[in-house]
Amino acid sequence: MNRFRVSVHIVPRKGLLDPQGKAVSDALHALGFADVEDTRIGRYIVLDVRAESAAAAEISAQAMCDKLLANPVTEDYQIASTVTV
Amino acid sequence: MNRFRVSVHIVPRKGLLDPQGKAVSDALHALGFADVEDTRIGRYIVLDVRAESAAAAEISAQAMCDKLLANPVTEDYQIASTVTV
Amino acid sequence: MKFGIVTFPGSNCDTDAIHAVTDQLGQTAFALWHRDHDTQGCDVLILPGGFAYGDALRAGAIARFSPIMQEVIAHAERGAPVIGICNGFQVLCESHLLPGALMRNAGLKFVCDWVHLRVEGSAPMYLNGYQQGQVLRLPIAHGEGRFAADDDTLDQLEQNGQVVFRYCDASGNVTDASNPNGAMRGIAGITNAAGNVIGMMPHPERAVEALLGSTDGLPLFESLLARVGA
Amino acid sequence: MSTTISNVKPRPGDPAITPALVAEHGITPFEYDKLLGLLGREPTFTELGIVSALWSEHCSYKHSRPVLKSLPTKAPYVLQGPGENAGVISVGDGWAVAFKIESHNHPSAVEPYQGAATGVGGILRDVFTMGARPIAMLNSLRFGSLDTPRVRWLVSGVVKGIGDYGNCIGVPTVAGDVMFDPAYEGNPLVNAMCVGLMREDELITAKAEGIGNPILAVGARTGRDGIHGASFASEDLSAENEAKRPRVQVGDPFTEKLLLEASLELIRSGHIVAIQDMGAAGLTSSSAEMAERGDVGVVIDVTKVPVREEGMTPYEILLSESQERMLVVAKRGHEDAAKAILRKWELQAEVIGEVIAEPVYRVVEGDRVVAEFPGSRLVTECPQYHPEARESEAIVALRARDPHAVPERAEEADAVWTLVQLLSSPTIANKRWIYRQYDSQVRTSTVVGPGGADAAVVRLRGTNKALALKTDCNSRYVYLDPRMGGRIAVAEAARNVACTGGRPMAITNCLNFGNPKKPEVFFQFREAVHGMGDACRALGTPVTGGNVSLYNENPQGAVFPTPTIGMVGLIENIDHVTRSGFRTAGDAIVLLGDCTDELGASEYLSRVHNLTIGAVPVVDLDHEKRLVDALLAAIAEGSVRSAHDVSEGGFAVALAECCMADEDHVWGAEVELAAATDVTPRSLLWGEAQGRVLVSTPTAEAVLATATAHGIAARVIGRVTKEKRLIIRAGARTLDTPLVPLSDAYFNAIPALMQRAATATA
Ligand SMILES: Nc1ncnc2c1ncn2[C@@H]1O[C@H](COP(=O)(O)OP(=O)(O)O)[C@@H](O)[C@H]1O
Ligand SMILES: [Mg+2]
Repeated sequence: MNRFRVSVHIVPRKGLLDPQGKAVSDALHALGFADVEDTRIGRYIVLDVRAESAAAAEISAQAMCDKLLANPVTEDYQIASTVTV
Repeated sequence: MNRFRVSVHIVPRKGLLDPQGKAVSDALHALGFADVEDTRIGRYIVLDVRAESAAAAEISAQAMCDKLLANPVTEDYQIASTVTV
Repeated sequence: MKFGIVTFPGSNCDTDAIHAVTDQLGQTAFALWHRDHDTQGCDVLILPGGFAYGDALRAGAIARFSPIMQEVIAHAERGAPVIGICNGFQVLCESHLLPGALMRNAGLKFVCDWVHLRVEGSAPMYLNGYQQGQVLRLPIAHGEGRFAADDDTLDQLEQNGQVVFRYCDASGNVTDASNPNGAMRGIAGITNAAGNVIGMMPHPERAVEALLGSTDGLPLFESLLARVGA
Repeated sequence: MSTTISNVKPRPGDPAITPALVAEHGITPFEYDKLLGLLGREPTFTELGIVSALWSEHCSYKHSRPVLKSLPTKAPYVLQGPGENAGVISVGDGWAVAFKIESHNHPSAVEPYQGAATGVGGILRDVFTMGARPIAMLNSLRFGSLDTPRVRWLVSGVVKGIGDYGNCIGVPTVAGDVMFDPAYEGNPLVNAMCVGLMREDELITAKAEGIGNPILAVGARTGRDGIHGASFASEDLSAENEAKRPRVQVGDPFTEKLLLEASLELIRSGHIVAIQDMGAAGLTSSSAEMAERGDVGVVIDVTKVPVREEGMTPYEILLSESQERMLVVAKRGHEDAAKAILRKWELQAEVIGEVIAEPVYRVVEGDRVVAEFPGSRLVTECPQYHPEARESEAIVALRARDPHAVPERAEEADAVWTLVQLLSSPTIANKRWIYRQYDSQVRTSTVVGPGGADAAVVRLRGTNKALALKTDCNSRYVYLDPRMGGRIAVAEAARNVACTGGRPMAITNCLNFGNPKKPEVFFQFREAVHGMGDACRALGTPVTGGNVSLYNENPQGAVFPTPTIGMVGLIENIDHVTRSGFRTAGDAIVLLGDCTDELGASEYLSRVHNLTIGAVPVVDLDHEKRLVDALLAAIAEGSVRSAHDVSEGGFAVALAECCMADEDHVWGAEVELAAATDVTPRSLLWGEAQGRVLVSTPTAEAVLATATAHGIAARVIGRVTKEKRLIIRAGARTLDTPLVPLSDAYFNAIPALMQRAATATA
């Protein structure tokens, strides 16, 4: 078995209100970052997993997202990267 | 001006207690994901920024992190990717 | 004495602080608006509890940039008293008026409860009314109250007597079980080096009437009156 | 009766109105015919959407209204009864209290965190739109068994959602009730109650008035979230529905806090005539209802509504249930002043329409009329149903079973074992795991928060008075005997309020039932409401408002019928505030009321024998009224040190709770229950006979005399002891145990269960 580091991005589903993102956008504007058009805030999860292969690690990470890490009703997730560690 | 999507990872500084990561690890084990060795949880921020170039967008995003998005006492940040949108 | 109580959008303990100051201490309170640049000649500034800007990102992170904070910083730099309670403590740390940071509770849940606190440190402005080592009973109500700083900062805070309250049990022992949020070294409240800026997670303004269960918050304000009023 | 309306045209791209589309909108052929009659023509797609929302059960009460009319609603101190956003009563000295309870069951089943949070947000808006400042929140929760990971996921999410919203907005959550039973598997109940305070003359209602007055949309932008939430709440939660579930709504308590402050400032400013929450069915129902109450017409231009997403159709804008939005009717010429107040609170406000004389409800999209109905008839002429009611024979049979015929389990030879089972039953066990996540103290007026007494006590600053607040409903009783169960729910709430020194004043209620088209469900509904009415009349507590939540079913069947009562009581003198825990060793323990041989429907049968059977204890409403009076008199005399009613779990549980409810100290007790010999020890210890209260007192004679004077049986049964031991002699049986195993069971049960893994997927 090898060890893989799988990074996952979890973001509020499109169309849903993201109050946090909105508050941060407003704050950035107030701080003079006028060129920010949109801000979304999600979670970044790094999983260190033992698996036979990178593909197996990703499949396992996906199952974790479905079962626990992401809220199936309000969030979308995406495996961002998988590297051997 | 072009529009860039800059993604930022903000993670708890190494060595600091990450109770959320630990709770998620434990929950994953309880759910049968025995092969998870470690979990860390941070923030994933996606900024849509108008800028002259990708480099300019990144510089601007860095300034936002320094000023607001990351807490220098407890967090580290990293620009994960920059794409044109 | 004139107390200025800052209202950020999302503050919610501002009126409680005003009631404590006026009804229990018999002093004057001014409501200061976050957009103001004027502290109306107040002697003491209080940053109250609540969820300024919804605590988006991190508690206190956005409030720090409110216009009134420039005045709060100037007030603090003059050596005048500034009190940050709960969300106010978080704002003070984010503003670098106090060292360290307040992170999500180790238990990952919001906690509303009564805690015991041990009085220590050397901030006469706030502590004169207490005995060293005295055990207080005050309420807490927060989700991000785990005080954190690097070891050097913590050592320094302790050496300088800037740690003023620690979570403890009823007999004054600082234990893991009595620490409601996993704060490093059980720290519940600190001051700046000069001793005029204080930040604490527990709510002294909720403990000024016997009817509500405790008056252990009163001496904090009374110390201030005796000192600054004099 | 077709009118002159003819300028409504379908929008390009609208789907054709087919029977299938009509059915998809939950409109029956009968209702569609009625609609055609009202319009005199075929509706447009937009109109179909509007009607489906307004005629949904949630908005129209089409199955429940005739039954609700039987409830008593009047008292000299009732300032506003049912029909407004919240009920209002006077509490004297020019102060008035607005309060209301509401369900968010279906949204919480799908997304517990946001579902519960937005439920809290909605009920807060109902109260502050009356002009009252919210001063307390309560919550009444029902879940399946905590043994399943999915229920734990629901509990975690719901509690966090309630907490995060209330905490952020700065309204203390001070009381509630929770029950766990497999009957709620898949369909949890989440009821939130809000209580607000105002000066009597600040009362404002949601009545559109004044021809030419501008209508403003205030607060958050309108997005595509929650479209058709109202009709969704009016359907069974089947697997099929779950697939087509609408997008959930996301709450933003920070915006709500701003909205709260701005609304109260607006109301006091005199610039507006009416304000209403855009709740279920959003802009549609808020505008139609305001017009109906004011008996005027309105015109709304959807292009003026601030939206969050591009390309939203009138249909979507009208039916969106985006949170934290209000509809305001301003005085003509005052709109800028009103907007300035809103801007101060960083809120957006746009004029989106106008009050008109013509009795129509009209929606335009720029130049195009997209919907137009004849005046308020859309609201008033909603179809009403009188469904068939027939008691389920299966339930009749369950009720007829004799609990005494249930053999004891071997372990029960030791009564301590049974007591530990009951104290660790999540329904009885201490709820600290839950309410510790709620800020119960913000506003510095909570004299007794959750856990400290049978009801919460919130002082009215500036007066010597306080409110006593509690939600209650033993739904197992309602299931086995809806009429009796409905009565008991009110009686128990009244008892709890009286135990703290409060006079029961009025109730709000949330009627959580299954599908009313099923005769056995409608029977439960009708009987429970009648039972509630019986008790309200007997106790002098009118109903000032409430909420109906039907279709609480899943493929396994309906939930226990749950008419949650939210009671408001008034403590005239703050010195009379009374807690539930013993406070002084040596005090006499007095039992008010009688132990009768009633074991049916008990928590004991459920927990120890896994049975929901037997006759529900009989509640004598006249006795309950005298009990309340006796308690209040004894408390006013100063002879009561603590008071706690006997409810779930029966006498032994109540006594153990009295020993453990003092935050600073655990006490012991030694009592002798020499009841009439025909009462079995089992019923003595675990039976849930009604009308009983345990009082501790240094002056037992005075309590006995006062009780007797009120015609209430009372006797000294034992003493509070310093030694932490519970000793109960119940006829032939003695229970003798140190407190420690009891308090371990009571305080650790829920935390221990909640420590186990939780997950959304079963
Ligand atoms: N969901 C909840 N939120 C806040 N407080 C609660 C909740 N559930 C129960 N409590 C509190 O716990 C205590 C015991 O409640 P309960 O068992 O319903 O009492 P009783 O049996 O006297 O009706 C009360 O003070 C009640 O307000
Ligand atoms: Mg009770």
